[in-house]
Amino acid sequence: MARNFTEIFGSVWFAIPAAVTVIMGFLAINALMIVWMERKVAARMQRRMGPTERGVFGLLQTTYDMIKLMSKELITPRHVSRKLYLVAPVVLFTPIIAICSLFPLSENWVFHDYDIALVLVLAFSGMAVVGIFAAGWGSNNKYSLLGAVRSILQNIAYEVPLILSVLAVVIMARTMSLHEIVMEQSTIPYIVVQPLAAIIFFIAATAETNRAPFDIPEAESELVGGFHTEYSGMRFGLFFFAEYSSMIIVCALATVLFLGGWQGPILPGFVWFFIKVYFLIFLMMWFRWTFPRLRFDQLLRFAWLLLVPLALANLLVTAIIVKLI
Amino acid sequence: MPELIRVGRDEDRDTYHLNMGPQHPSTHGVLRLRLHLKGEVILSADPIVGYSHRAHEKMAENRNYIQFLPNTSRMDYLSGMIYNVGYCQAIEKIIGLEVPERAEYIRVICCELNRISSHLLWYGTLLMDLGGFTPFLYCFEDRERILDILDLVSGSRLTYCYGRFGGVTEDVDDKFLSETLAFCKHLRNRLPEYDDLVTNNVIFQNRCKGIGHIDKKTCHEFAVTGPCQRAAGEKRDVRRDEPYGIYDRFDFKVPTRTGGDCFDRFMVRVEEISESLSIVEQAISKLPVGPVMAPKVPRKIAPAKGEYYFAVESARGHFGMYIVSNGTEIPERMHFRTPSFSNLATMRRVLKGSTISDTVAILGSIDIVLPEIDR
Amino acid sequence: MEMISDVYRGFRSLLKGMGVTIRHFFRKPVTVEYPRERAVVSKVQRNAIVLIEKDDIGSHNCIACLQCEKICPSNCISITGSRKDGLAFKRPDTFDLNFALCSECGLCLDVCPTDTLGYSKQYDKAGYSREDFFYDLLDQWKATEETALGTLREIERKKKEEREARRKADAEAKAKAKENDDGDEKA
Amino acid sequence: MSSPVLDILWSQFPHLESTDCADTAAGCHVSHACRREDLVGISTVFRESGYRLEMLTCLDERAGRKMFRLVYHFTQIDPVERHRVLVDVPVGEQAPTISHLFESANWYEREVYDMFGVSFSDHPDMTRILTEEGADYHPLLKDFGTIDGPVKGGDDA
Repeated sequence: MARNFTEIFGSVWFAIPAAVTVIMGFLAINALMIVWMERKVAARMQRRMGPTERGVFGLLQTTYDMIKLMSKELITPRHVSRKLYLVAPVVLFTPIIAICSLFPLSENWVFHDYDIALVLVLAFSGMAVVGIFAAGWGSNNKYSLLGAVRSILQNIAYEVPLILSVLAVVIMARTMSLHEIVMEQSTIPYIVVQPLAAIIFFIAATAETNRAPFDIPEAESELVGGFHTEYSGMRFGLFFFAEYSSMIIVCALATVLFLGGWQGPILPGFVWFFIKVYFLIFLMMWFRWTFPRLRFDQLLRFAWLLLVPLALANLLVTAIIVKLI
Repeated sequence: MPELIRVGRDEDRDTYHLNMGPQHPSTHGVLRLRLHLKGEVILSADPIVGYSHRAHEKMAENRNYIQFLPNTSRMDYLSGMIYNVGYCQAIEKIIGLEVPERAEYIRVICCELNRISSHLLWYGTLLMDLGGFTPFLYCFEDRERILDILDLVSGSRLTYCYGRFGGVTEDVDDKFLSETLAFCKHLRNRLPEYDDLVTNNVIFQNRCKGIGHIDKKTCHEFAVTGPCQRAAGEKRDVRRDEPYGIYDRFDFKVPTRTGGDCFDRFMVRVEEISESLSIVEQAISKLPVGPVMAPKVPRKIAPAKGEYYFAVESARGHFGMYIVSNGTEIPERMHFRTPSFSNLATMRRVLKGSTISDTVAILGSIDIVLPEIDR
Repeated sequence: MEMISDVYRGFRSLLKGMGVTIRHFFRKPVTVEYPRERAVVSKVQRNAIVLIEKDDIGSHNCIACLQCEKICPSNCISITGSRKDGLAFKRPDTFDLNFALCSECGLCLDVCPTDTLGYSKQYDKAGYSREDFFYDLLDQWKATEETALGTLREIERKKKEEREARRKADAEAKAKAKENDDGDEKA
Repeated sequence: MSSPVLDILWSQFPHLESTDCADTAAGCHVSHACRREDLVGISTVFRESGYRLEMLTCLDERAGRKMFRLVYHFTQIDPVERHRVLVDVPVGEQAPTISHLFESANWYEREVYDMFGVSFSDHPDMTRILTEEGADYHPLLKDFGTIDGPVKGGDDA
């Protein structure tokens, strides 16, 4: 598809902004949908109504909210470290756009399919923590700083099991191209043969996106807002947007790695892809609205003492079996 | 206080002060905790109260005994009925006023419902502090039913002024009784669901077990009362030890635990909910017919000169009223010994060595109501 | 081994919790959609006080005795009253309530000697300033005040007649009794 | 009323004037009037006998007796036994602190200082607790006054 963009615009310098716009639009629409869905799911689990006023079932409510956020005055507190404070939301958001260009939505729908797409995805998703730390440090606020520090520790702890569980898939598929990984799963999805890796991946991914019960960096009952305490208006909106976009990304990655991507009977590929992604997103919401938050040291202990050994063992067993077969 | 916002002085570069509150999501009102931290570990904690001081004791000296009635439920707005009725019972005891049987039973029903509603709110807010939002709304849903029931007789939903010297303002009707019984049944079915969602949840247990120990010694030194004291293993309940009203006629257990940590306090309160339910059911089954107001209530309430003390068990512990009368209609002095005041004071000792995450759990588990501390 | 069983139990408890929330997910919401649905208000719901109509008068029966003004802990009631021609009791000229101060304790209802105070049923009054909560309780009775005064005078006149009649009857009875006594003495 | 703690108290503090009020509405079993210098000793006895300081407050009796009166409630939990100890503090003088004996006294004494201006000697942190820092008033003093005067019912109802 990237090639198509270049053909349409004639030059790669026009094609890149166009592609970014398309991705932003895609993310925006999905994020708005997910925010709406989150509010509806939360409401129904708590026996409430959720948004009902704007649009059918309140579907336009989140759009109104976004317009409100955009129209708000951008406040820069006087005590912040200006450069870091301003650059942080952008640093957080840029890698997300890059990652999005790598996902195969269906057999032919992909911006660019690299051989090492998986490495890129993991590398870019690791960059998010830089943005979070910049926000926390630049805000010059103790709560933000605590949030940022917690965020870094958490990300370091959960990158490891995340990558280890992904490696098991890579060993089985013998490729790092997302497109080929999906193609490998044409008979059975990897969740059947790699259930442990799938579970570890999903838990680590939930922690990676700072979603409850791992929302320790922004725990609002402890750290008020964590790293984004000092942000308001659309700058806060970007953090919010980034959180939901990274939800889409990890769920899309899980779909590609374990659920067989776009593959499925009868319906067209991208429909299957979205069904799977949205199911995983629902699962994440279900977690969030059921569990209390873990404490920081428990979270680390859980990662280092349970997830990492399990993922290593899983990897070892996978490697041995693959070798033997 | 410039000292508070400076990070790291030369002598202790890696420690800092953090003001938690007065505007903070989990300080339950306007409490400020001045924390001295090293990383996330608390070196010392100092609760600072008084942000909602309304001088109820001063107000009491400027009005007569009857006019003080609406103030009582505003001290602790979560167990307003208990405070209100307790104040009535204190004055009745002082002036020797007999209360009709039916009114006594109605008071017990309403007070226990109020206690359940207070515990439910505490349940929800503790879970919210721990990051679980859904149990909070489940508790509010059930609490809402209690408020509706109390609204049926008292006409208010939060700051009740239902008790009067010599009885209560309104008689209960069949609708009240049937709704109360239905609610008791509903909540009994509901509690196992709470257990599944919260009590047995491994994350919740890990968050609560082994933190915030308030042991017997601390209880003793700080005069801690209520569920916090019972969680430490001291079997003390004003309703049982110094029965007031007609509490000696009911059969109820005083739940105790031994550990004194957050989880024990949690379990004590959960068990208290079911004990209160049983008291409500007993009271309804025994409810006699008759008037709800004493036939002869003196128009002028002027207790004999002297000092009086009367205590009731509020949802948070020992609520004592110290009343000094000079023989006129205006009290000379009223002092209120409120439970949260003593319970919160323990935080200076208990919070030491815990982390910020534990702080919110510990604060949530002792169940403070700031207006009651500040009075 | 112990660790494995711990992990198993932990995950089971988490799944149980998820079971609870998903059960609620499929139940009906309990929300009362307020502006569209009205909440059912208790019969004794406390609210701003109003002067309630007495059937025999066709208006309120406030006698401006100032009992409620005196008992009010928040000083939110102020009444002035004056004597009207042909009435035994006073009648209020102004009856103002500062609802912003009211704490809904209901003490004023307790002391009212004519039981003419009641609670308003409007529970969702909102306003932009304090002045919006200064209520003139006599407002709704202004139009009927003249007729009410007439009725009251009528009642008062009837009562007076009754009293006169009773006094007359008493006097007659007394006189009769005296006559009888005299008669007895004579006899 | 007999209690082991009473025997100790009476033997050690001959100046103690005790009144039995177990059967009255007073709400305590024994009421003691004690001298200021005996207070710490009496508190120590209560502490060693397993009592807790349940309540501490003050009365402004400057108008009549030219004194402040401190009211301590010591309570034993099992069986319930409550002792009221009354201590007179002349205006302008300090009361002895018992916060080293009972931790609960720390905040109670701060409250008394805040509300009445009666300060306690050797208290670790004699600052205001409920009203604002640096205020120049003590609100529960009888001559503090009110903003808009007493409520009407207080006058003549």
